[in-house]
Amino acid sequence: MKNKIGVYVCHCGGNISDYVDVEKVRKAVENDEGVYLAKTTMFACADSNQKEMVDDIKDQGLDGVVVASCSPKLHLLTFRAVTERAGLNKYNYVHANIREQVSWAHSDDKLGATEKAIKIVKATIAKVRNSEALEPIKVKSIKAVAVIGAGVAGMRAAIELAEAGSEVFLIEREFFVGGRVAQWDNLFVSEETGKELVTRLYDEVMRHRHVTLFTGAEVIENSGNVGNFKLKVKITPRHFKLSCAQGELQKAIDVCPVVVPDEFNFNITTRKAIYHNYPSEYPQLPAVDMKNCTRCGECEKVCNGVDFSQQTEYLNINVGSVLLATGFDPYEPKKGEFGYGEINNVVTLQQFKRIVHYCDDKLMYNGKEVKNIAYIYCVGSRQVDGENKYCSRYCCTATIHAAIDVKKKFKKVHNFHFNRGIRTYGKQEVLYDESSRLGDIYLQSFEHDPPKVERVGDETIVRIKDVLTKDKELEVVADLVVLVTGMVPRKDNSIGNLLKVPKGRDKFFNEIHMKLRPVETVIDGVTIAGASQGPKNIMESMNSALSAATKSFSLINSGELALEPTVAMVDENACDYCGKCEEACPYSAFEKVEKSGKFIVKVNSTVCKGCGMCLPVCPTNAINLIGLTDVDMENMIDALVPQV
Amino acid sequence: MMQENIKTLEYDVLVVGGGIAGGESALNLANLGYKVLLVEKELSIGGKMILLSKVFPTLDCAACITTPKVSEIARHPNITVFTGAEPLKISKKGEHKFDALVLQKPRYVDVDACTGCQLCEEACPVSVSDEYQYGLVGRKAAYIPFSIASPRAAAIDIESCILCGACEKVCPPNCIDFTQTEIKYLVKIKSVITATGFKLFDPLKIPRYGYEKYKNVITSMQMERELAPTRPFNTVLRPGDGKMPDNIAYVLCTGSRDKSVGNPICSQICCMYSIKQAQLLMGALPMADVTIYYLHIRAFGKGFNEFYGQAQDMGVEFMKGKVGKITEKENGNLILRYEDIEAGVVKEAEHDMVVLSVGILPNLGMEEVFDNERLKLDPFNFIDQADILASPAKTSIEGVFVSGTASGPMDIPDSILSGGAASAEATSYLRKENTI
Amino acid sequence: MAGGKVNNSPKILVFSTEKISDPAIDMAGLLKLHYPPTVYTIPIPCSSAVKPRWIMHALEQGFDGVFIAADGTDCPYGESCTTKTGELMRITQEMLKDKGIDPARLKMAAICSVCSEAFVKHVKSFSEYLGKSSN
Amino acid sequence: MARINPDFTEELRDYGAFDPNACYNCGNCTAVCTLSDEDNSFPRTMVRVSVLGLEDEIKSSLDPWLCYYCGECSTTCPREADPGELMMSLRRYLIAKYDWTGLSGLLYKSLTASIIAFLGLAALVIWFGYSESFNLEVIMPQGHLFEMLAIGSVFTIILLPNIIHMWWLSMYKPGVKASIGLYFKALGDLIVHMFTQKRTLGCDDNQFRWFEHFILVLGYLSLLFTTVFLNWFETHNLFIIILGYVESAIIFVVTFDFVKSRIQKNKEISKHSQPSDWLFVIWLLLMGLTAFIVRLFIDLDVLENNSWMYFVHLIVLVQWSLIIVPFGKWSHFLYRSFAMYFQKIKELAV
Amino acid sequence: MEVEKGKTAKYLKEKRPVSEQAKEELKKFNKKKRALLTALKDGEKTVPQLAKVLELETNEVMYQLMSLLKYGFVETGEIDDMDEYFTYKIKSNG
Repeated sequence: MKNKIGVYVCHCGGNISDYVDVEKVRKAVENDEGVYLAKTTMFACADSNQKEMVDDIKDQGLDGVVVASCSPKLHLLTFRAVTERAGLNKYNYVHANIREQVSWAHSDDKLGATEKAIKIVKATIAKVRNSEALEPIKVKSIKAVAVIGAGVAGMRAAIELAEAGSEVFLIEREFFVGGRVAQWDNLFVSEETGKELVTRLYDEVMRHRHVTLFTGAEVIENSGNVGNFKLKVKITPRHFKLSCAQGELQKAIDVCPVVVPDEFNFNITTRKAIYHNYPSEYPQLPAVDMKNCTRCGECEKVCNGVDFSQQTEYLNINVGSVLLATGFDPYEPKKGEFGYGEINNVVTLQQFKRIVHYCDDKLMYNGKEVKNIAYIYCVGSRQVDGENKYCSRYCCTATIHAAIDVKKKFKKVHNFHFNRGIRTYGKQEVLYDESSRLGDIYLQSFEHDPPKVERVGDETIVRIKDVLTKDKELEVVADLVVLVTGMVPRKDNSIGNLLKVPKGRDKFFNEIHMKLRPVETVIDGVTIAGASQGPKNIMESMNSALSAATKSFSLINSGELALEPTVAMVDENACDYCGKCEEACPYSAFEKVEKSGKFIVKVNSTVCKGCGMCLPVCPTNAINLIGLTDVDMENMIDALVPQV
Repeated sequence: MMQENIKTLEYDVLVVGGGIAGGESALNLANLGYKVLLVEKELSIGGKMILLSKVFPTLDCAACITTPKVSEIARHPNITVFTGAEPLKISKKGEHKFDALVLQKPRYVDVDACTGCQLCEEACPVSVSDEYQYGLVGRKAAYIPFSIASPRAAAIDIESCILCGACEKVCPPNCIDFTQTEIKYLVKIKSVITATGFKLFDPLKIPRYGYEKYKNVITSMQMERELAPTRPFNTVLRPGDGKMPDNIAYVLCTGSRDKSVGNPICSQICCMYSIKQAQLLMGALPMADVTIYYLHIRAFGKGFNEFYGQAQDMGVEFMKGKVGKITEKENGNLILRYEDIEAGVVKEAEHDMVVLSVGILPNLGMEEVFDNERLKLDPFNFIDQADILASPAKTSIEGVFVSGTASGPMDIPDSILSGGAASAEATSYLRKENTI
Repeated sequence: MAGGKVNNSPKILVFSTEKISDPAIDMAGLLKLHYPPTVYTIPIPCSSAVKPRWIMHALEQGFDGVFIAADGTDCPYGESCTTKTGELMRITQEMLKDKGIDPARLKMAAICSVCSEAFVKHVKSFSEYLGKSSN
Repeated sequence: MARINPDFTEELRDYGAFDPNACYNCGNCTAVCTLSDEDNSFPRTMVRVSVLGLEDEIKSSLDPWLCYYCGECSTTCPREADPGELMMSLRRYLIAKYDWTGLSGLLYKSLTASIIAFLGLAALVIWFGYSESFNLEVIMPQGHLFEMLAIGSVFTIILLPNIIHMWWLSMYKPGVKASIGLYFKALGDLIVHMFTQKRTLGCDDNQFRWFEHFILVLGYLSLLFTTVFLNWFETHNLFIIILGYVESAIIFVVTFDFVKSRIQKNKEISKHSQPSDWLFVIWLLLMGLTAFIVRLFIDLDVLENNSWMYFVHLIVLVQWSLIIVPFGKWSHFLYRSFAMYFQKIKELAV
Repeated sequence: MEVEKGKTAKYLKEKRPVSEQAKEELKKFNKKKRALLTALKDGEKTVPQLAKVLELETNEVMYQLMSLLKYGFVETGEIDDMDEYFTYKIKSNG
């Protein structure tokens, strides 16, 4: 029983004290059982207060500490560290959340908020009174990281991890690396092409002995945890053992009778069942698309590299940390959205980039020369009625950059930008300026009145009520309508589901804290990078990839991890082995053992995650969670119940 | 410098600038076991962020996020922090070899002994404008920069000090020491991270907005201070006469996207911080109207657009049109002249307080510090990113990396990611030394 | 806003989960979505860890209702969470019936990590229900 | 529904527009313009219709005439789109559209055409002098007669029809409903604006420029009156002689200042100069100067031996009255006054 | 050259003259401080009221008053009926 508890009630500069009478809270608890001192503080987390707490613990010999401040997600670790510095076990520290769940939630009711804060602090004191000193469970960590996705972010992270000294498994679902950037030509700022950037990174990846790249590979199972994720990887064969001899590949492609839409070119072109995305693509080994291959065997006749005997392989890899760089999907417009799928010269920005790529001296589409291009912005982003409320961040700049490229490549082109307020933030603003000066015309629609694309006779007309021209109705006859489609999370979220990575309001992977821990997830050992976390341009993806690499690496670097000791424990006397807990445990943390003549279960504490699923199923109530026992719970409940 | 006794120090990395980006870089490196010297020219680390009220789009209080990071930096065994210090010269002597000459200006206070009791502050008779409150109130010549400063120790502003000695007499640990002088260190390091941050646009360059001439025209940073937990007025008031404002205007793109003042680029954060302040103002002054005069709202980041929508739902008015000029009325209210773009008509509106949402400009100087190889700048005088797409932290000098807003406008999450990237690149650079 | 009103609203104990529903409840505060201040939250690792005896204890000691903000399918500890939490609801409600306590005083709903509005809606309507049934 | 014509700005560029496409529609120009008000908000709206190429909107607009080019919009333009210069170019464009002969447009767009016209007229005058054996006794009265005829015919054949065209484009076509009475009622405004250009005073820190302009207009009109109706070159009335000296001196002194600032480009208004701007100020300067010298030569009795001086003056005069007055920048003054007049009627009609 | 701790100001004073401007500023500050405190002794006042009494610009009063608030000489009183101006008074225990 603790009897020298220190309680600190935080003003949070006003965030709490504007709605909660913190002095009243302090007074209400200062005479609680076991409370030795109770203070209020402007900022509990400030360095000066931390110092004061350390001094208090040392000088006054506190044996338990409560800080009532913000959500524990923000500062639980901060204050645990404080107690540790003062030589007090960090599990003798308990956190009370009186900001997010009190002052902010009840800013409409100051009296009620204060009363609630008092009860919560009392409950927390009740818990700390019973708290025990605990030692973290140490486990070994494997010095290897699995990077999922070999787009530019994934490759960059892999290189960084390898250079820092980690073993890296780079796992790419497609047969080729480079992700979305490979599909892009000139890139903003450096004017390097997507292909060049991918090549550069791929060469680096290949140079590193410590990076193992798998293509056509997918993680299908995970049974481990931070420090030791046990991943099962399925590797689809590409059915090539080596490349064809010079020139024969083209022959093999030519003889293949299967013609399917080419997804790399967003279905504006076709490819064969034996294919590569573009010449010189990486890895420089073509692949056979077995979903469409008819096994006619024609290709084998002209190319000796084809090998239909290859089988799907399964590989088990163990890593200490997983870095997700799974990227994004471009938004797929609905049929009829701005004429998409109904009017034949309506395409997406991604398709448009590929069209431009395949045109040389004249910009042609559907056999007609394109002069007027209408770009319709925010398709699938910033939706007024739809679900995607977020801004896709990269599209304004990408579109303007594409428009400038087109204009420079095909002089006669006129660009019309039907936007909703251009968002070329930062230095990207210069592009907006440049395109304006080149004569591009910008038209801005009202939030609730998007432009309309109509087919009139053999003309495609885009109409808009223009914000910039006293809401005058304007129209453009467009030879090509480009829908600027934003980023959406990957449709296939199997890896996210597998690792239980939570998603945010925008359905992208969610970080723990945007500013404090922007690349870590609530799943220990799993970091996120690039556009899988939210829309980003290349530079921003690289920054997050490098940050995620650092975080993943520093986690596994020392070879040892400290795990929370708040796991399940079994009351040996109460246990009459029935096996229900074994059944309930998702981690197989229980073991049947014989002890003093009877069978009981034992908890393997390095495997137990402390989820508590076993607690309610035990018929004899023999299991408790360390740090959250029945006594703790009942004490807390008792403290919360109003004493009138 | 010839006869001076220069102390030599050795570290792995020198981080110049102790803001949130430099701090992140330093922490990451220190966590991997590298020895870091963090040099900050101000009296406290934490940069601009530590002075903010809350941060968008989560409305976390800035201090709540910054202070634990700052104390982590200050406490870390692998990090040495010099405040009130700056590098005078950095010479590259070869790969993984830099010599930096670092100047430590005297603080006239023994930082380790100071308890931050503020008795000296009370005793000091001098009152001068407080730069950490952006001139809204005064401070003493013996002062603690601000309540959550790190180190939370007093300093003497020797330019304003009258050397009366009153502070010395009251200091319990006797830590005030006027005998301190400049100290120069020769620091041998293997890599440099520049995290020198940004400076704010000076609105005096746009005389038609009347900054300083009209007392109720303030900058967004001043409003940030008025809204911060350690606010100078205890509530939001007009600095002109102490009236509680009820109709506040935000003038966006003050000094950004404006070639006529020499800054063609967008500052990337002003839209969002103005929206944030507007939301905070509506909370602090429930009766107040807030109007934001904008060109385009750059709500591009994660959760930003939703945050913008939230402000609209709260009743913040958004008016598309750049403010052309501001004039003052007898009662201190201000008349803003602008074109209501949607209506295509020039209008005038009266507000009792105007906040100029000032943009971000590069902090020049770092390019001069490198003496045998010039650090390249981009066309806007930010530090040039030599391989922006593949290695955003690399600069024109190998072994020198850039972190945060030193390379261009950025919000806090981006600065932190950039700080992480700089530390990652520095790590692999440092590791190469061992493999050679 | 009067103090009297506060004391009259039903007392609800919420079992939230550390990684999923508690962040949603935090965010409700952040977004200033108000709910009665007589709603108290105790975070636990997973909603299928709630022991029926804790619920009984709360109701017997004076709480008007118990609300389990379940992980649902988002549970980081496995898919079985939903069924397990459901099963434990069923058992507890049986127990309540046996003791002559209205089983509707125990309620459960899945609250995802961003379902702040859903949470507030649930506790408000639960509070209303409890308020009515006690009169 | 209006269709966008992105090529229009290319055409406008021939009239001197700087770079209206650079505009990002912030409205700063309109907001800083002291002449812009709730009824007439410009220049941003004009920049916008120009960029979109909405020609009908431009042709019917009187806004370009309401601008006096103080340059504030251009100096403070965040995109350096130069709205002031655009307004200037629109005025030239409008004159070209009003002018039924089409010569205005030709002369604005083509410097070669201007040079040919100027040289042609010079040759014509020299040929005429040659045919009269350069006898000043004969030629001076002829010159005097030409002045009177030129004034009358330029006005009735060119300017009057153009004004009517302007009225048709800006009043009739957009459907402004105004009674005849209103046209009389607003007449006062026409006179006042024509002689005082008082609207310039609405511009900030423009007082001196307005004064210069006002003096110049007075000087110019009275010199015209003095030479044409008081026959300055042949009179012996001392008062008239001195009056003429003063008037012509005013013209060349003031225009000299204008030329100087165009060369120095120190004011926004004088940063960009189209050939028509140069021709206007230089010819005005030459008019005043040559008239001054001619009369001086007469008074010093040296004109007989220096009859070339009179021919120089005559050439300048002919070029002025046949090119610059009907098609050049002089006509701005007339159209602007009428624009103000029409604008007033529009306001009264509402 | 050891200088006794707690008496080092004198040492520096010999090496470095105090700027005249700093002295001037201090005089001005003290004058305004006295004036403000005297004016507040007669009763709590708003910033415009103080400005009128002291014949100073309101912004100057605001700045000095807020500094005095920070230094603990004055404290904030009530807001007026129009919810516009707070009054300020001498701090009771200051």
